[in-house]
Amino acid sequence: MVKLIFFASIREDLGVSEAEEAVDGATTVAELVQVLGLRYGSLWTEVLSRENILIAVNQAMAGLQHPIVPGDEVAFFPPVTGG
Amino acid sequence: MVKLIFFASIREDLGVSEAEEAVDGATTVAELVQVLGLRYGSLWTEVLSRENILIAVNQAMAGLQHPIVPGDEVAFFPPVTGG
Amino acid sequence: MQTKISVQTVEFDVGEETRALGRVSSQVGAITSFTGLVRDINEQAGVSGLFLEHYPGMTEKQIAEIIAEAALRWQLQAVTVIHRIGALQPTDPIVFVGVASLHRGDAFNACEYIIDFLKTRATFWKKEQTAAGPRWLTTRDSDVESARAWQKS
Amino acid sequence: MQTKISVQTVEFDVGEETRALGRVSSQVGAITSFTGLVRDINEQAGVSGLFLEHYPGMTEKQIAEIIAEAALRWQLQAVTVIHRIGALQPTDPIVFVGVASLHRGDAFNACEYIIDFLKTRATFWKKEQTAAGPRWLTTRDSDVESARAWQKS
Repeated sequence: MVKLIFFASIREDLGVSEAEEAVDGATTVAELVQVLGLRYGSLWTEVLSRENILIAVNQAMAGLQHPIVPGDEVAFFPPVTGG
Repeated sequence: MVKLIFFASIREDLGVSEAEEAVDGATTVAELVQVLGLRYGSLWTEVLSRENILIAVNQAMAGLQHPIVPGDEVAFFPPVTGG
Repeated sequence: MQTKISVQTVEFDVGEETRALGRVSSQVGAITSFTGLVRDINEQAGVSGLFLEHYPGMTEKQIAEIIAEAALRWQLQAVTVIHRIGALQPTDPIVFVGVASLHRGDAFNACEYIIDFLKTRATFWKKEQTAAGPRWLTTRDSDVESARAWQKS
Repeated sequence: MQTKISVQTVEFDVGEETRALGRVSSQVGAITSFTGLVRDINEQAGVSGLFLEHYPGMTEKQIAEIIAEAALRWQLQAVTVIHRIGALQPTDPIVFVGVASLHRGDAFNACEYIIDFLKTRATFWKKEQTAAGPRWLTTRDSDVESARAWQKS
């Protein structure tokens, strides 16, 4: 299982803020996105594949090829707008 | 008559903070310094001729050749150290 | 170096934060601060309110990293970063960056560096309430440029 | 542009001054401030106290000129300069420069410009009480350099 967290427009578009999900053999973020798309449908694939989406694994910025292991915290969010 | 004002170390070295003085024909700051030296002695000449002394005529920075006329306010002070 | 980082809903007191920065050491000669306010125009639309969220844990870690980078570049004695979240109105203070240093050059540079990277790297998101409905903001090009400029210097 | 200039013996309140700068307009997005404190070392000697004097009338005029120059270079909405005179102790706040602007770049630049010229051009004089007796300070070379750098930019 990995912990998924969604912020801002990503959360609103998916209608989910947090979830615990089985990885079903996925070993990278990209594979996890594929697994989630198969599990929840094309909306998830579309939202999680957006060009400007940002990803953090265990609270550190990560790319699509970043490895994931069970227990990881994986967050998806749009470009940041602080300050 | 002109109004003289002395600040900081210049005031302390002369022992005077303000004075009303006749210009005795002086038409520039340099001539005024000469007149004051003749009137009050070599201490005044020495202090008012210091290399780093600053001069303001009517509250605007001025050089030794700046003209003076009766009624002017002439200030002498060391380099500034604000902030 | 002393560091204070807070992500909070309540308003901060610039006077109290500045005094606290000055108390860090009798060597502090310069305190610079940046206070960001919610403006009632952002790009085009009239903004009636703002909602801010962050990534608890990660955001604070990112702010600590930005401060640590600034401390490598300049001699700093204390840094305070406070960022508000939740519902805010136009003219509300939203972010405070305060820097105490021996010399003002270091304090000015570090303060500007920290706010530039807060704007582009820290995980905060703003949703504006406008006349045309709510919308999530995206990173401003001018902010990206400001942050990029530091990488050249 | 709104301007406040005060030369005073009493302490100022950075929080109140910052709030006042923010109230000038709902367009203010950025407020920068510089607060200078009396340090207990200046060059070598241990400083136990400071006495500051100014040229009433001329000093305020000079500060207004420095602010006007800054307003020609950058887009500013309000500037506050407060400078204390009289007897001060180490760690006392001595000078405050606050700038409100639409954008933070302008606010940072103007704030630094104003303090740099306050240090080198405004008619204030500082007498330090040190272990070795009182002495009048002279303009610091580093301050002259900071002011000169603006003339190139």
